Amino acid sequence: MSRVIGVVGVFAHLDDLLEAIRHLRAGGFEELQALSPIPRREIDEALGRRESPVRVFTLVGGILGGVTGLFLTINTSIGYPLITGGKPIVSIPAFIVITFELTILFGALGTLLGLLTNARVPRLHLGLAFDPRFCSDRFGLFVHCTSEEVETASQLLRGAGAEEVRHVEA
Amino acid sequence: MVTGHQLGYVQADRDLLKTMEPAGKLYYMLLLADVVVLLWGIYAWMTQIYTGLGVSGLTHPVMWAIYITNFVFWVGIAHSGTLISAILFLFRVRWRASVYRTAEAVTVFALMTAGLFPIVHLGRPWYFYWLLPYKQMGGLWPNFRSPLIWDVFAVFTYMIVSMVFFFTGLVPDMAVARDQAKGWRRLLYGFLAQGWQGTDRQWRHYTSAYLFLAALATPLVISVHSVVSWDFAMSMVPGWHSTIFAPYFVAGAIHSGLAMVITLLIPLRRVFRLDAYITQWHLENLAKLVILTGLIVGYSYVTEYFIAWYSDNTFEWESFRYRALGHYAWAFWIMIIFNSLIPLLFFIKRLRTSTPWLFGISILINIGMWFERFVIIVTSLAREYDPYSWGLYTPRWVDLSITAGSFAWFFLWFLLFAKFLPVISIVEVKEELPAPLKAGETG
Amino acid sequence: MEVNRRDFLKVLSIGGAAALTGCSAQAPEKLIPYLIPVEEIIPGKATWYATVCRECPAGCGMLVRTREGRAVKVEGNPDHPVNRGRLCARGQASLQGLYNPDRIRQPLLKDASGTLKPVSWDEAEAWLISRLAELLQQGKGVGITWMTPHLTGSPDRLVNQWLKILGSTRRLRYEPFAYEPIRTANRLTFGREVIPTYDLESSTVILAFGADFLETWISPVMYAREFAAMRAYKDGRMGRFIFIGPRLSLTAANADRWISVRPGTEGVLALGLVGVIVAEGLVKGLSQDEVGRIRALVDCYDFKRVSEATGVEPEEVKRLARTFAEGDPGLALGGGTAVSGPHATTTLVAINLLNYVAGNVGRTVRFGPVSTLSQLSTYREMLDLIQAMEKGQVSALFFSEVNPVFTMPKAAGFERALGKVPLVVSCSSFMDETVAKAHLVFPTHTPLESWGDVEPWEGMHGLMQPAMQPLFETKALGDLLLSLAKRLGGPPAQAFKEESFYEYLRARWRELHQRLQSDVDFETFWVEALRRGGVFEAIPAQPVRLNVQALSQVLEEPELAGQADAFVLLPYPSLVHFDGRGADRPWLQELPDPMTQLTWDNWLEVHPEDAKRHGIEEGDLLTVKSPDGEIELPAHLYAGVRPGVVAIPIGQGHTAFGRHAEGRGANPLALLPKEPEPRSGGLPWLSPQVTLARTGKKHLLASVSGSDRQFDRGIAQVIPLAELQAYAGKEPHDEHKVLQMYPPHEHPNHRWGMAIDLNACIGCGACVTACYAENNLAVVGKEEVARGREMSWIRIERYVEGPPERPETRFVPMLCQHCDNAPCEPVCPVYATVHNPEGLNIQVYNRCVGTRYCSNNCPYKVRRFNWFTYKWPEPLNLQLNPDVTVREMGVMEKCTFCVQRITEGKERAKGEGRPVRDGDIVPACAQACPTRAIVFGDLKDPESEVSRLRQNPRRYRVFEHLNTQPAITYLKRIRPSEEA
Amino acid sequence: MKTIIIVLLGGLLLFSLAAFSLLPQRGRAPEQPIAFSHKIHAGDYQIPCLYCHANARRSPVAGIPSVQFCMGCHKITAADKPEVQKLQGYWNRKEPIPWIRIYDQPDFVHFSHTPHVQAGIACQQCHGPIETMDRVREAVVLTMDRCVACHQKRQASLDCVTCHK
Repeated sequence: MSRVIGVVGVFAHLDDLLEAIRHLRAGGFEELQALSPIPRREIDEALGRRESPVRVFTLVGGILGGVTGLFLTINTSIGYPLITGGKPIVSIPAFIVITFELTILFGALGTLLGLLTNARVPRLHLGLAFDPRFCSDRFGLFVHCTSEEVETASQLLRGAGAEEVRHVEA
Repeated sequence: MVTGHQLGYVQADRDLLKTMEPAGKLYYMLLLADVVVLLWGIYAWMTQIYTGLGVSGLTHPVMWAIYITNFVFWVGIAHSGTLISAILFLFRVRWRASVYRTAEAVTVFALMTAGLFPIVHLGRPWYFYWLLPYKQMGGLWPNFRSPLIWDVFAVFTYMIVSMVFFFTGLVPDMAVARDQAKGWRRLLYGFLAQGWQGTDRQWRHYTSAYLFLAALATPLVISVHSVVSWDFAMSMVPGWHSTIFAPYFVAGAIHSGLAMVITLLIPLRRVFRLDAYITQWHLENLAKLVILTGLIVGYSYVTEYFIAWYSDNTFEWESFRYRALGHYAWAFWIMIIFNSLIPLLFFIKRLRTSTPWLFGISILINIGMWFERFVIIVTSLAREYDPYSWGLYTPRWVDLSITAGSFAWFFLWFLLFAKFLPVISIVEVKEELPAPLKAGETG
Repeated sequence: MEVNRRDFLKVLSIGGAAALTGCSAQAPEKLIPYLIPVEEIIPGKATWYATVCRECPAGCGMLVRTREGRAVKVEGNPDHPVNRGRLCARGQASLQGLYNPDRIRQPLLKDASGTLKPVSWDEAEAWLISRLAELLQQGKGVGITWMTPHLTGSPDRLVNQWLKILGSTRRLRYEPFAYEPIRTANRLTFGREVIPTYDLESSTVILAFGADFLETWISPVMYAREFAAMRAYKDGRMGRFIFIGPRLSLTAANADRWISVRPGTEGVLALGLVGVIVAEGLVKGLSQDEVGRIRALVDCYDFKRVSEATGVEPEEVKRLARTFAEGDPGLALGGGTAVSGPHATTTLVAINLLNYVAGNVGRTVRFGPVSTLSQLSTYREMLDLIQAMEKGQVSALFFSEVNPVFTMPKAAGFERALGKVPLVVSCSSFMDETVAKAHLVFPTHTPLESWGDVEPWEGMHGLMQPAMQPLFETKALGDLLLSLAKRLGGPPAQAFKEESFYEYLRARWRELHQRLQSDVDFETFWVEALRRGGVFEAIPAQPVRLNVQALSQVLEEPELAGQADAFVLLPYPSLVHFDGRGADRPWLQELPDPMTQLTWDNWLEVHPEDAKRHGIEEGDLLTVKSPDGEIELPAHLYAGVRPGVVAIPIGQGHTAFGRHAEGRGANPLALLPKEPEPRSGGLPWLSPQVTLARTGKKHLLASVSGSDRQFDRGIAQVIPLAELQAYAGKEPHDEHKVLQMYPPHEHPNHRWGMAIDLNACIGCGACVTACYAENNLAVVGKEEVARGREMSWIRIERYVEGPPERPETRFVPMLCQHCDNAPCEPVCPVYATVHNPEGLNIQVYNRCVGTRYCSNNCPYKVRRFNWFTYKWPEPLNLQLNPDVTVREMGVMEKCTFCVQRITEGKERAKGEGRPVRDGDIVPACAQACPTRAIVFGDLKDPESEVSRLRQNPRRYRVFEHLNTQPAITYLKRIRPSEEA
Repeated sequence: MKTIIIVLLGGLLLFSLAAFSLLPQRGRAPEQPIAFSHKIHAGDYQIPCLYCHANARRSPVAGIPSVQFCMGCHKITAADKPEVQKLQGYWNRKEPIPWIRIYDQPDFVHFSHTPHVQAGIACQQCHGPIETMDRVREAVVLTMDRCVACHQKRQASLDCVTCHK
């Protein structure tokens, strides 16, 4: 028992894809997913996506790293006070290096976390709309729609120059 | 810019994935030779662990010698990868696309090699984990004032970030490979692709994350070799205790790293017939960067001597006099000539556009940069404050074997990389190609 | 009870071996209780026993520290008048005699094939008894001969008595350095054939003609102490010291001036000085008549002729004479191999005359108490013995702890003659070249296991007691003699009432008790003597007069027969190996020779100019040839030998003296002639002419020195005397003020510190060996030393300043400076080295991972790394101090200021409910120092000696500009005024 | 992929097993040559610890009483018990008793009983409820953590060389 959940169009040309997006959005289709072998800003713009929130993860990670660095160095030094080289127990200049490195480390890990959570990777199964060609030389546009809307969407896709239109069934 | 014959996406896929096809006899012979050297190095290391560091040539007062030389050398090699992949990315330098994957791989493998040496050089390597930040016996933590702990943090962070960067960059390519591979390779690439499909959502977050990783990696790479240089500069050893060490080391690291990338790219390009992707133009750009770093390094050498002379400090001046004229003068002159004089040959366009010259000079720079670290470490320690404790270092078979083993270790990974991963980023090459438009124009 | 103590020891030796593995996971150990507790021994606590050092004939008093019944450290006995608590490196190493891995562990009997095979004590004694009985039956008892080293007191008496009972009087007390010329010269000049007391301390000028009194001559520890007292700066003055001899020895290096005269002309110079003193009317305390007669004697030695003969500038001769005559009193010393040429006696007579005219005899040269070394057999007596042996007059030869095969010139033929003796019996703790030739070998106790008494100077009765139970199946020499007498039966058995040597000893001490202290009961006297290490009588000096007549025949002009291209050979007793008996002690092998800085070897010192002329380079293996023999030795270029002279240290070149001694260099005695010096019958050490030829081979010499010069780095500093006098109470300079990034940290209770007086340090190395003993320092061997991996926590850096013709040697003991701002600490990633609240820079061995960063960052380079897990060949491991960790491979170590002693001192003070007092805690180096150059104490206590020394105008700290704030303050060596 | 994981996990397991086996054993209670019971002596008869381990007061080492000391009582007391007869056997053979050590410190540690006894630390603090034990068991594992915790609590010295030699 399969149910149609959308339709995917395969494009050979980037401008065709962009046109298809514009047509579909104009046609009231908002649940669109573009698939492309390379990243293109135009696609995001056409789809009207907002700026990625990954940078917030980076910022939070970085701040967390810095605080961890300072806390780690200062707290452990006070916890077991040992004098070395006549320096005070809390030798901030020496601790800056650790703080800096942890800022970077946590920032990078935060970024990675941001990427993984936002981009929904890793995933075990590829999407139903996926076609290996999308990683090679073809662009795809997956229109999420009900079975009633399939024909309209297909029309629009073809109209924009899709080489191939395929129904996606769940 | 990728030039040559008319390239399309499919062509690029085909050309670049071809490097991953089953290897020939030459490859396996290389691999075998490499593994033999590696095993010999491991045997030497085991001997050292079992018998004690005394089997190496290390002695009083030269307590650090070629193990730390190797450490600094390999960390330095790592730097060019990040420079090319992160800094040039931020500056939107277009020629990076074809070379950055290899450079990044060099970074990761060089760090994997460098990371061994702090352990190799320990007197009791079985306690290396005491350097890690965790609560130890009696509630004691490591000493965060020690530059060696800074090193642990810096190198560890660098290793993690480089790997994240490397694998992140690899993911879309892995998707390409996955889709074209069969059997266990499909499984492997499928795993590495992590379910990549190239959706707009994935791409949007991916480009953002990649940008931030590059932005983080840039200060990181500068900090790492600065921290490594502080291993020396924070001490009070004449010849080490100098404020110019951080920039001097960073420049030196990039210098050696670029040379290593050239050294590796040239055979790679030839073996895999990638002339269309790694063109003379790419190599020339690398050579131009080498001129820059070579000039900085040469300037640093002069500055060091100037400071030593101008400070009128007996200890400092003796250290530098000894460098140029003492027992290790040969190493010093190798360093001066190979690192700062020979790269000036790249000012001649004919030489920097000639592959054999490029290859030869890049190897000389590698040698020169290795000796730079050797000279800094060994000559300074050999002549410190107390003349009664002056001494010499002569390497013995164990030190040399472990050093050889470390090169084998690095090349083992590089050989595997060359055969199992795309040595040129497919996606970024595609990005550089004209986008396919209906009008057939550049997008 | 004895058996149990032994068992306990056995168990301990196993425990000790387990302890060596150090930081490894522990296996269940056994805990062995005493069957019956030994009162003195509390496990975990040290017990001390007073005894006497027998490493050389000087007879210093020693205290032995024992733990759980084993000796772990020896120190000087403060109550003993010879050394007053100090001890030299050789004395420290007596422990390695006790625990030497090559000790003879059971009796050995030579079988038909000529190899020594182990036998039981019973068999050995029975075998000997039957042979002796046979001899006695044949009436050959008169030919039984005993040869011992310098023995005094009860053991000496017992040997003589034993010999007499068997019908013989053939007895030799053999020492290679028997001071025959001194004794003969004293007989000729003053009518007493003795070695007198030399009072260095009260002298204001010392002139030494070849006498290496800081190294090996007569009683070096005593003389070093007196010398340091004489040299100390008091009331604007310090004593002066001039050394005359062909080689810059350690003693010469401590002089204001080293005057290198033509070899063999020291006597001429002395007579020249006498001439100047007489001519200028500087004579003290003599009658006009006597002066006149002396003038007649020395008339021919006018200073110009003397200058020609000796090579000393004429003005210099005059100046020297005036300087010496200014002495109030002065002291001229003569002796040592450097002046023991063919005219040794003449030289010594001249020196006696010099002392006499300067009014020193009776003041600084006193005939009473005299040295018991005066009783030593002469070299000529040894030659007579050899002749007797050759003729078959010696029916049996007994040895104990002497090695004439090694220490007599090969040309004398002792070894060959030994083959003619039908019965050779050796009683020895160690195998050596002579023991190897014996038919029967009895293993004896080492001095640390023995009862005995030693009288180095008249009236100075040092008492020896065993510090521990014997380690092996050995016997004391006295017990062996008594046992043999008992087994012989008949008169010999009846002659001795005593069952053991212990009883024999006590019997003699009863006599002493009667004579000295009959007011207390004997047991009290005995226990007190054991506690103090002996009883010490004051023996008054006896007046002597000069016998002028006798002198006139003696004073002919000395000369050395020269031969073109030949060198004068100067063999000299090594500071560390003496006559060779120290060569099997690893500590001594590893202790660098102070002047050459070489270890584990023997070499030929040749002047760089001579070397250049002959194309000789450092380390070239040379053939050294004399009319009497030939050896091969590596060359060491040394500006401290006079051109035309080559010098070889005595003591190496052993062929059968254990693993540490064998196969190192060559023995220079192979080059010496047989004939004795005619007047004294002593061995003419200086006589032969040698030629050198390169073999073309190279030899590795293991030097510990990275540089002879300090390149104006201010490590070893001096202050001219005049400058010091100008300060007189004023502050010399302000403390170096530096801008600090951080405030100084607090030391709540103590701040340990040290002061090292370079004016007192003579560079002898006693501190180095003391440190090895106290802190379980590993001995690494020649190859590792050559690599720079010696483990010494304290080293004596030797620097040479000034022009080569007038070298100024400076010694600096260098050890961890315990810096307040220690550069080693912040670089350690794991807090293995940190600053403790008492100002110590501590090293936590088991925390160390071995990055060696601390060593790189130490400007003083005093940190040592364990390149391997070093091994102590059994039973040397039994010496290990249980209070100090034995470090394993891969760990950094360094001076701790003897933290175990600090802990012990604090715990003791706490137990006694009082604060720690100045002087409670003395690190091993400071304790051993013969000149007390090292002072340790609490810098927080303003009254402590170290705090006061820190205010001394001579103070400085090494590399002050680095702002490491060391806890060690050095006091500059005082450079005397340029004149004289 | 799975193979790699299995290999990795297996390796980790082997490594931890090896590491664990190398660690000193804890809580040991080996059989002693004589089944001496602290429960009877210290527990039932309430003999003070320092009566037998007298050196604890004056020496770093608490020590074990000599065989002679044991015999002081056991010549008569409980002379019929088999374990006491074992003791007498040792005494008659003039052999020391090879007790098996339970509490020990590594070579690099300086520990002295004296200051601890003087400070009034109960023996049980470090040796556990020894008066209840028939056979001595390592009831307390003497690690550095434990030493430091107590020193911190009692404000005793935290200087490294107090314990490290």
